[in-house]
Amino acid sequence: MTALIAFVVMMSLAGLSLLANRAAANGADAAARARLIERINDLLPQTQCGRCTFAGCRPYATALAEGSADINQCPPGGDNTAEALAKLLGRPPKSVDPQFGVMPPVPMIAWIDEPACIGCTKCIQACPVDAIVGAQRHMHTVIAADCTGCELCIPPCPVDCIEMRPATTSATEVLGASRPHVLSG
Amino acid sequence: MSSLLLILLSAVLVSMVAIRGVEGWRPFADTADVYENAMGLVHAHLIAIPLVAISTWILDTLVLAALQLSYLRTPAFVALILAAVSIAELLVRRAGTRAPARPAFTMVLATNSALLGIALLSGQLASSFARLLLLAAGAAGAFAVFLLAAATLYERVRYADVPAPFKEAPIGLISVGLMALGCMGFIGLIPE
Amino acid sequence: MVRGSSARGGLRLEAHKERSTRDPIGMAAAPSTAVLPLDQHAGGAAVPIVAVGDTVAIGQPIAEPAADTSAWLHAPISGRIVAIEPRASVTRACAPALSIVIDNDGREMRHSSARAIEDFLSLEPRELREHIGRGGIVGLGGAAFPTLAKLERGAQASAPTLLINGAECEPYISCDAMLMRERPHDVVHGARILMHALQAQECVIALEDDAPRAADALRAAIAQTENGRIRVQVVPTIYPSGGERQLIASVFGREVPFDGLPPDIGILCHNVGTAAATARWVRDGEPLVSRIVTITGDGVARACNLEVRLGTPISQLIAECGGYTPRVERLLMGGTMMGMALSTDEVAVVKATNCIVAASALDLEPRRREMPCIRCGNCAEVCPAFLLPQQLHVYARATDLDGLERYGLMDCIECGCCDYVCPSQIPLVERFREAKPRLATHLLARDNARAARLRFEERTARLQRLEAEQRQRLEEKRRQARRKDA
Amino acid sequence: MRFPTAAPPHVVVPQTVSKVMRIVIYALLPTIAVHVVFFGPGLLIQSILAIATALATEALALHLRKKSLQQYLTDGTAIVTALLLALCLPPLAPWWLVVSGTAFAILVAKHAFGGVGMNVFNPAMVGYAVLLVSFPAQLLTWLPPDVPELRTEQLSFLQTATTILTGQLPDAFTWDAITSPTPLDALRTNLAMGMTMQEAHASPIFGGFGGRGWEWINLATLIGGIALLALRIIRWQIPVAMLGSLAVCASIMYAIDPGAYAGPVFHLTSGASMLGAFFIATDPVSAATSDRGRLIYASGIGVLTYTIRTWGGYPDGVAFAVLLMNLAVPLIDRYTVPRIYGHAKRP
Repeated sequence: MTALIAFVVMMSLAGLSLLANRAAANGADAAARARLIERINDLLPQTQCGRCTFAGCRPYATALAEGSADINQCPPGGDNTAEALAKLLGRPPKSVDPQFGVMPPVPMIAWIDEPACIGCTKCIQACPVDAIVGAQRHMHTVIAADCTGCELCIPPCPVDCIEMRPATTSATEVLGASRPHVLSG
Repeated sequence: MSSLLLILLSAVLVSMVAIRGVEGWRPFADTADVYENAMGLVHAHLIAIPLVAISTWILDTLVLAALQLSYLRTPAFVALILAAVSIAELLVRRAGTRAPARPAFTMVLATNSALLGIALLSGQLASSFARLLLLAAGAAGAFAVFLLAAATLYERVRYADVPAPFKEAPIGLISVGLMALGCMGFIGLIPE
Repeated sequence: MVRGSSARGGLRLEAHKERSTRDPIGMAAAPSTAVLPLDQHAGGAAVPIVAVGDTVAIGQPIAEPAADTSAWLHAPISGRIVAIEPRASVTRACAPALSIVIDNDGREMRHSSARAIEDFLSLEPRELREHIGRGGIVGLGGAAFPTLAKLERGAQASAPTLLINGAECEPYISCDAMLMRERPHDVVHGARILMHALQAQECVIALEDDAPRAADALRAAIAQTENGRIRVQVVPTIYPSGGERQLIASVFGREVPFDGLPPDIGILCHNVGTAAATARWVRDGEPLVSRIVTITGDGVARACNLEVRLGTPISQLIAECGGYTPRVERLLMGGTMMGMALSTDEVAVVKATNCIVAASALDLEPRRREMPCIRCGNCAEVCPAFLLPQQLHVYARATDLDGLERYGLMDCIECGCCDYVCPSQIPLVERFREAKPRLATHLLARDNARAARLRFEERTARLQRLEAEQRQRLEEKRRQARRKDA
Repeated sequence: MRFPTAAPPHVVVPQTVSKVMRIVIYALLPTIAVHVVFFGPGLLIQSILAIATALATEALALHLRKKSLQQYLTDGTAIVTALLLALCLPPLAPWWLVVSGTAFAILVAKHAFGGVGMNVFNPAMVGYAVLLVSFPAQLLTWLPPDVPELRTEQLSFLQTATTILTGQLPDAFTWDAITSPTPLDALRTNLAMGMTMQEAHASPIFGGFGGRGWEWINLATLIGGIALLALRIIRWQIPVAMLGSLAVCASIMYAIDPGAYAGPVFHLTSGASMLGAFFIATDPVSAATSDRGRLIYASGIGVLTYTIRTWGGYPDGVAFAVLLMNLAVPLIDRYTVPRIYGHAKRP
């Protein structure tokens, strides 16, 4: 009788612990993985430009989390992003590999030569961040503040009327606007 | 009392190692945010340690002792710790708290829970259930304070001008050593 | 180093204002050549509307505002435009800035087109604001923020309170105190104009308790206007109580939100000099072509306040004050706490030039060798933004941008109080100024990335939804076709 | 004319770390003087040994770390550490005690963490605690205060020096004859032996409101501390919170059972209470850095000091209390960041 009870108690305890452990393990792995992808994605510049050879920022983040990509594949993020990724992932820091592209010294955004635009909407379809507005057969315009400079709109344009121009908003302007501190103003 | 403190301190030391991330222990490792990881570990301990203490005590006194199965104590204890630790981990992960990655997290949590659980249950510390409850809460709370203090201390030392040979692990050990020195003041507070 | 009563932090500093306030405001001679940088106000640089060779008269517009925030620029002397080219300018720390250069013909011809409006109440507030903008009026406290832009922002608040800032907290600067003392009617008249332009219900003229004569003069001037909605409030002399946000806290006991501007809490703040300049433009038809400048310091023979035409070289002002003393060591534009050290005196007075300090060793207190921070917390005690400079310093040293953000680097107003009291002699302000652009770039990039990500995710969701709808329609069609077949 | 440029502000206070440390040293002089009056010249010799050791180890550490000797050796921080440690040691403690304690304080507690401004733990208290746990017997051997009722044969300066350097008393003296426990120690031992507070207080080592001698040392320290407050070298938060919480704890227990617990005045004027409140806990490097943080930090020290003194195994708890709260400082700092101007909430 005692032996039976002992057997039952032990078996149920073992079962309980195994069950809880399995659940925790599954939850833990999935949650940790999802969270890590999220955290990596948060560090990426979200240009969705595909220079990293992946189809966007999240796919690159996923590849980084799985260890199938390196931290030096994001030219728009530059060395700052590479450094942040190195810190997050505990890998040795590296600067961006120029084979994935070299960014111009100043941030560039797309600009449409409006008289030349034929209103084909191809660039609107290509823009991953909804930064181009315009209707069929009407000229299109880039919303300067929304453009991330991914250059994805340039190849589809049939009349080559899009070019990259230096962006006007810069950190110094942001700084100036947030600095109303000259005394007795 | 001082042995309990010693266990607490070693638990903190081991936990710090886990939080900082040791190569091979972290498939999805992130080494940044020592404090957030410490917080996750603290939450898990706050659940697991009282759970281990209480469930073991209940099983021990109400089931095993009543049924004269005391020889099953050790295997039952092991099973209960595994269950309690897993439950704690599940709860922490579900709540979305940041915590160190497996297996470091589980191993540290299980080891600490086992050590503290044994320390609480053995000896004359837990003479009654109420006292056990108090002790378990106290141990978990003390662990929380010490671990969080060690984590923030690590963040401060990281930016200090520590001489090269002392960087990282050595200064961590010195810090924990001095922490232990401070804890020596507790000697004699409660007679063993 | 005593705390203020209504606003925390700050320093009690030696004022050093006695020397320059002994004589009444003098008139500086018109310069033989005036150099007028086009970027002498906050925002976009003005665009010239004259060409080289043109003849201009005093008060004639010579540059118009660029788009967005900008301001008009008028000729301060009559004569010929001899160049529009980059010249060394205080607006760029003595590096060249595009400037209009006028040669004085000495005839003091006045431009006639400006109208003097005696009864400003006859104008609609909006009309009046636009008129003020055409006078080239900018904030004369040092920021040179175009007054029109500020007024338009303030007019959006319903019945705002106008705060006229006469709290000249920085050591050495006394131009505002002298203005209030000698021309209180200009200040009060300007305040009334600004009140009408803003439809403000009340107006507070705030000044520090070390200028009692100015306060008396203002009270008398207010009494003459019989305007019950303007009052004078005296605040303790604690640096930097003249900072807009600090003054609002000290006068109204309220704080301006970190991500907002004073109009967001129904307050609009203008400098006394701005009010006086507004009065002279609206009442007398004289645009902003001159301002009062304090010339002081142990490095100059005679300290005084002068009314100076814009574009006058600083070297000429010093010469008018008897030249340098042999002890001169450093030339500052502004006070000793926030003033900029100029590398040369061959630069011109601009709208923002409130004070020139020719400093000798007596005026300066040199920095000693820097030691590590000992966390004494003196800096936190005097910080008027309630920051912990000692912690910011740690994060700035390690360029920990997250730490800098969390501890509020962007809320630092660079007043220099922390720097002043630091026993370890750490140049904190310099460190913070170096770290700010890095943090700003980081925050901007992060905000842009977050916004881009949101738009990308919305777009992805929209495309998926459209695709699903299309598939559904196709299915529907197929089903209908099948039904027809059946 | 051309001028050199410089970043603003163009004026700074002519204050330096070494000046601050010099003032702290001056403020310690009353304590040292009263200490010498009651316990003989031992402290002077201990101080000289401690300062010499501190400067030597500091120089060694700076040399190894390739730092400027001229800049850091003269900052006075090592001397303050040495003085504080010497003040905690028995006047006749053997020389190797003060030398090893000071060396440990400077090398491990200070320079391993990066030197001045970087140490997490108070170096003097680390040195003292290390000695206390390693050599408790030597550290609890105090002299009786030099008052008429307790007057024993006094050692001369030379005899004191010989005793410290050789560890041997001059022939005419025996350790048993010239040593006495500190009042805190005596009180604890006697209470543990079952005496009531009145019986314990009958001993002549207890004075008007504290221990004989000790009460005057603490008062002298209070004067030095008030001078530091007046000169704005320290802020009121730490001393007030530490002494306040110590007094509150003592008052509560005294109200519960005056026969078993000493009153607040005794606690405030015994042991290192005043030294801790004005000179040790106020070490800014190892203290919390915001005003609210300092209140929390110092209250913690007060409570822990009372706890360790009353129920712990050591006669005084200031050193351990300071170390334990030093440990919590980064955590306290994290949770006491003040609200920034214009922000509704604390970060």
